[in-house]
Amino acid sequence: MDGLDIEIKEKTIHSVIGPNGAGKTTFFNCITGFYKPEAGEILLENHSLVGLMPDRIVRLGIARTYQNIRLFPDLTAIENVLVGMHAHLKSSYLGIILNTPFVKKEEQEAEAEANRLLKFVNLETKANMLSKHLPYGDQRRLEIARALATRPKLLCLDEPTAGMNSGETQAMCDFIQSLRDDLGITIMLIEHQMRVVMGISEIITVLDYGKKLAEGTPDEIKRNPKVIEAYLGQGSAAQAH
Amino acid sequence: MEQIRAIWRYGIKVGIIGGIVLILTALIGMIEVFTQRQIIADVVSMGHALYLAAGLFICYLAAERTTPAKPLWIISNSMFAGLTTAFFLVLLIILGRHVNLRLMFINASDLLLNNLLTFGVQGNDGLRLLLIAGMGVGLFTGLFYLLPKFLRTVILWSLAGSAFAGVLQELIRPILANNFPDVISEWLLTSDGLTLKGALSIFIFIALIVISWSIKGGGIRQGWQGLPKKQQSTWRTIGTIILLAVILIAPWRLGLFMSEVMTIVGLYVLLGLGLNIVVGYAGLLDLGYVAFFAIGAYVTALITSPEIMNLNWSFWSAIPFAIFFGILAGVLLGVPVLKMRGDYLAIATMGFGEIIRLLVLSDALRPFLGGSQGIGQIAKPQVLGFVFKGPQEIYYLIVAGCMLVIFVSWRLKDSRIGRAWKAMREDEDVAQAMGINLVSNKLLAFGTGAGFAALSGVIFGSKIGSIYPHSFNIMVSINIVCLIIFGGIGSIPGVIVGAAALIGLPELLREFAEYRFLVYGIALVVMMLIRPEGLWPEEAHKRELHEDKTNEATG
Amino acid sequence: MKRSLFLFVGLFMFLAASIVFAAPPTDPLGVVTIKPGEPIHIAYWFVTAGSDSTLGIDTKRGVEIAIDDIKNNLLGHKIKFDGQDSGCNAEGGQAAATKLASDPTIVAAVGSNCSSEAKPGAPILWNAGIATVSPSNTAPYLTDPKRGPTYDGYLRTAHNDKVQGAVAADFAFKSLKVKKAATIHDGSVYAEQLANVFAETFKKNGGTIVAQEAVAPTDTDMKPVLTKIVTAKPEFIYYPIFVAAAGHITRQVKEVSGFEKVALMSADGAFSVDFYKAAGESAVGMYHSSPDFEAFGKVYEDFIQKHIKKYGEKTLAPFHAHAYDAANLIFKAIEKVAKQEKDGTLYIGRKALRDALYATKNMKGITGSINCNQYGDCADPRIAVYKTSPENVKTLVMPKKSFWKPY
Amino acid sequence: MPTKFQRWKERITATDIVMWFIGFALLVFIILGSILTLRAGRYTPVQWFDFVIYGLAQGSIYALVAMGYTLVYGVLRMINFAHSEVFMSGPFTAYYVAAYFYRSSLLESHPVICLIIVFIVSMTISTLIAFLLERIAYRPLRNAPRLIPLITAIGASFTLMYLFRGLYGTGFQAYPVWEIFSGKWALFKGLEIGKIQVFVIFAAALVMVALYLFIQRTRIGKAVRSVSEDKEAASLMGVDIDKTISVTFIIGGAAAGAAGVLYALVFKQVFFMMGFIPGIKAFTAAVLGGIGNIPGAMLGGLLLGLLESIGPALFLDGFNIAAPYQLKDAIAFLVLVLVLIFRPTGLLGERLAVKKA
Repeated sequence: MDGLDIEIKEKTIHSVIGPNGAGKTTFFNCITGFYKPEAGEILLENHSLVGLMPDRIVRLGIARTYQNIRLFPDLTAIENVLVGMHAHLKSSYLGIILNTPFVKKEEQEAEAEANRLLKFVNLETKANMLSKHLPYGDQRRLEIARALATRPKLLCLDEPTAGMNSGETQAMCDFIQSLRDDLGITIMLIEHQMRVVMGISEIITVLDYGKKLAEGTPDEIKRNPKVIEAYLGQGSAAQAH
Repeated sequence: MEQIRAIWRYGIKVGIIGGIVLILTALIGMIEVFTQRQIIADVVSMGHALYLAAGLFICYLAAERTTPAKPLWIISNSMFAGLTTAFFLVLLIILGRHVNLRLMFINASDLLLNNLLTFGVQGNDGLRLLLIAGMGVGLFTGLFYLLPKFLRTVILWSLAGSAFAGVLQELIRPILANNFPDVISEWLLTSDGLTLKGALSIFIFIALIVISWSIKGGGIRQGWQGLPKKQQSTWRTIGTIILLAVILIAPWRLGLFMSEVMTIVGLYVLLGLGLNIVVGYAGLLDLGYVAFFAIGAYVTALITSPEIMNLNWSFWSAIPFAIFFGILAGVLLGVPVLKMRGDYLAIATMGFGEIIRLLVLSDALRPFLGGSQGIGQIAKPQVLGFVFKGPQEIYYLIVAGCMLVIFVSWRLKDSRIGRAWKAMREDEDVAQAMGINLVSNKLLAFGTGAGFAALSGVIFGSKIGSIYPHSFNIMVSINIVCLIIFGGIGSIPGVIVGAAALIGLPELLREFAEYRFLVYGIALVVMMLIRPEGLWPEEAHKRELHEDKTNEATG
Repeated sequence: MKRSLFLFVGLFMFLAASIVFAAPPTDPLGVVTIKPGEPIHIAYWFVTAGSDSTLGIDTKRGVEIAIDDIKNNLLGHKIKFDGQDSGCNAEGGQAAATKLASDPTIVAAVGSNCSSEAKPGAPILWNAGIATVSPSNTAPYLTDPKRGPTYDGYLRTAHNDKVQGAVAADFAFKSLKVKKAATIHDGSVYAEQLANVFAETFKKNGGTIVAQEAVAPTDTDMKPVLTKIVTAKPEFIYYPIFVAAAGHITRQVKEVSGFEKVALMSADGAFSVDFYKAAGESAVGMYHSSPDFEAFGKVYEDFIQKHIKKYGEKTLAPFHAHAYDAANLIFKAIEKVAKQEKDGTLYIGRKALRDALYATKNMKGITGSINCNQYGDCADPRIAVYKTSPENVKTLVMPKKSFWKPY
Repeated sequence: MPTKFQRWKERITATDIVMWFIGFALLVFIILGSILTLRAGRYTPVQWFDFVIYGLAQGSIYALVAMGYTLVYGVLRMINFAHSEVFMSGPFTAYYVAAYFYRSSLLESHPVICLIIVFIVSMTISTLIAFLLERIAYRPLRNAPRLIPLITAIGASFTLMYLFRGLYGTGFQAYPVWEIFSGKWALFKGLEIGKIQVFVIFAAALVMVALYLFIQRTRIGKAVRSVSEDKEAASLMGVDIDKTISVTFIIGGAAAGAAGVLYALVFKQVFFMMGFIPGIKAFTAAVLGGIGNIPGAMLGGLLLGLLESIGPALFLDGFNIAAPYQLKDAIAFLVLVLVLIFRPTGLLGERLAVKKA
């Protein structure tokens, strides 16, 4: 990636699109601290994120999901969500062993909140199922619930509708919008399906080979000649193979 | 035609495998050594029982695999399996007559080949008898297989139970002598093996239990579920109290040796629960876990023994020091391996274990740690003049330790920290992306595990009285890893069951020396193949299974 | 009805017995009663599994041959010989001893193999009144005057390291007249002790120890450590370790330049035909300290023949002969103290048996003349030094004549 | 903007400092020890040369065994604990062939042919054991969680060890001497080199190069590599996974069988536990070099051999520590930990970050 400059405004739904290998996921990995950019700066509300460990970044308010769902397969649904709340719980080691009133109260509250989140993603009946046994769509939503449990300011969704049929996709779009509307979370979205992107985003950034190709509202992007070329170019490249 | 092919596929092929297995069993000397020991006095020796059981098992496999399961096919396949197996043994015997097999296979003695394998009949008559016996066993097994499943289960359980009683006779004897009038012991046992009537009564006794359980068992279970919640919990409390009482009086009822075994199992439960936190919860494969055990034991030795440091403090004062140093070592050794994963971690930790052992063994540190002569005269625990001397007293100390550690593990398991560990186990990267600080949580896991091991080491050192570096070799670490997976990884009762199975049983079977390691190895392989989740898997799986069932019931 | 009959018969027999012997057999530690047809139970606690199992199996076979030699008949009773694996570590010794201690039929025990087993194990056995004779423990501590009363039931037919190490040092200094020696041990209780005793005595004699090294019993490549030793220029290397590692060292000494003239010496732990197999021709000219069995050579050869016939292989480790002697020591003591009824019932007093064991004097064993002192050291203290000739290696026969004797 | 100091504080944790401190302390210890030893000047250059040769001979055996571990790790991602028994089974069985040759004087008249036959027997047995091991114990567990096959492997290791103990006995057997390998060749200036060491190093190198080329050049080798890179993709490309894994075990088994004979030629003694320690060492070597990586296994094996041979003399002698060679394994493991601190995936291992995104 090279010379990328993206600004994400609060409480927007901001999509990042681009052909395969354009560096979208790499961009996510940089934001969430898995990769360290060689140069440059990532700021969250003026706080530099470069070089911080991923767990610190989560605490600062960025959460993510994964393109190829990465839940904790042998934990139950509710445990997955509770793990997401880890950073905001304060039970100490000794407190846990002695089961102090504080720990008890905190656990109860955490469980209540986890159940609330599960309800929010319509999984309240499946709280005790191992996440690896959940159907695909449920797993996607559970992953989002887990990300929400970290109480993020910015939520990065990596292809949330991958592998879904149109009905499911629509439901997911509505759900994403409700996240922003109801919870007031800023959302950054990587997406492949143009229909989804155009439908829900307020701002779109187009990446190609790690560079920013264009940025703007969906309408602007649709008309941008560079974007059209990049996508056609990719298509013709594919034919050449 | 079809039937001939089936005979080849299910009968002869199984028979070939069976033949090879039986030849190996004979050549490693198991049959010969075990014939010296009687299961039923003057009727069946253990060697013969093993020999027959192997034959029966092979034929049973052949019968079970047969498709389609027509009675005639089953019997013919089973007979052919038996015949083929016998044929292989005949080949071995003939070979043994022409070549001195003993130049290579030291257990291929004349006695084995020309007497034991042919049921005491020598010469070519013996070979004929062997072939006939093979077919006979096959026929018997085939017919047995055709019995209704219920009957088969009952007979198998009862047979297994009687055989088990025969194998463990040395243990049963003192227990009977301790708790029951001599009549029972005389009825069941002779000085060498069960009596025939004793074996029969055990057989009938188990058969009755199995039958009554299968008739009434379902009803009892339903009745239990039908009980109101409150009543259930009262019964549970009563059950717990009975269990506690049994645990408390056990050493005095079961005698010296069983207490010793229970203390050893208890030490491994402590170790297993500690490693369960590191491997089972946090998913960090630690093959050098014995290091912390050694540290616990050596700190105790240094503090309480008049040798070397000559501090002569009491056992109790050693506990906090040992645990402190154990945890410290756990954290310090944890730091360098923080970034390693999977098998790199395993080998690095194994290296630590070896380094600690080599250091305590070394001449260089001999003035401080005793070298190969170890440290002796470690203090026994004392309370108000009461000395925890033998295994029957130390047992209570270990039970107390186990309870403490079980309690801590159980509290941690479903807490914030336990969840963080499990998340790390499942996927380290994602766990970090969910706000879990890998460094502190890994170190917490290492430290907790090391603390438990150090506690185990304290009791171990005091129990043995003198410690040597030899006791802390890598096999201990490997054993602990095996037992927690054998029992069910991440599961607290699993650790206890695993320790009982993998430490307790070999301990009980000490007199079988080498063969117990062979059996240990086979048991590990077979267990992982047929039941990889372990004997008593983690609750989450069961909880879910249970829920699946209720869902089905309602839906 | 039946019961009272038994009682009556029992009473009668008791009376009969008290007429035969002036007093009924009593013993402060209890009496083992062996009814007619029942065997005399003698148990072993040897290391029969794992990496040190050659030691245990070797000694176990020694006892088995001793039983064969008395035709499995002691005072008209068979001998039941079984036992426990003691693992060659302290915890194994403790567990095995506990299992033996919980079996009241056991009259006496043979074991342990490793000194680390005996340290926790012997007191447990003695607490149950079982005397034990070890064929292979050599650590001085076990028969030290300060060992305490908990070890009262412990004896051994293996020699104390103190004797053997000193003989080796005297031999090196006085006979070979070397002034600079090096020692190698393998981290076992046995070898380390011997090496230390050797070093102390050698220094006391006026020599210098130029290097004290250690290897692991599982090591195979000894050339680096030998190269290190060669820089200290010793004239004599003493490595009282076991066959496998001693074989490696002996072979590899010749491959390290600078050791052309060094004299090599090992102890009874590596004095066996197996060692010749392991070391090959490099063993020629090397010295071993070992019990002086010149007078008993024939018996020992018979023993070896029986062993090969029975087990299909040669002896595995150096202590089978000690085990044979240990077994005979027990048999003799039982014969001495057992009180026998006319019908064959035996009474063996535990304390009496122990005292009889300790009182053994001038018993002819295959390791020499067995004399037990008040602390349980029974081995013939006469240690001789043997030198290996080319014939020994070629024909795989142990040297018959000793090379040097300290007395 | 945050100050430079604050940025540092947020990014460097205490554990990092401790870790680097431990790493550097070890490094300083090693370097200091080496300097002290070299300044004391106890060893002549010839002796240093000897150390290197001994280390290389031992190391090349480790490397051969390590290849088996690393190959299996590549395709199955598991520590094949039972590989040490594969290593033991071949030479232990071939001993009986060698002993027969010795008794019948064939060994004297046709040493080379005998040697070749012994190699063939050993490699066949080891290969067979490795093949059966995979079929019986590992294949049914293809998709099990990581620790399950590890335990199976430990169990299989026990089973094989005690099976062979039962068959051939507890004691060790000593390989006969091949006269062609005894003695030394004199190089210049008093440098000498044992024939057997030369043979071992060359034979091991030959086997390793052959295996490497086999893996790199042949179709089967390519299949093995593709499976170890990505099993799913390989199977989509039409590679028969089961067959490839079997082939991998066969190759690893053959290498172990050859290594076993070399071991037996150098050290003479074979017995049922002979595989345990070399097995652990070889796996350590594989990890040192970066597990799954074939040149890494070779490098790791040689390095480990060298460390064991030179390490105690070089690092510890200067401190005048008693019996430094008792600590040679400790030195080897310390260096392993040191390497892994700075390179968590071994010397030639892949970087972790690219694992999966």
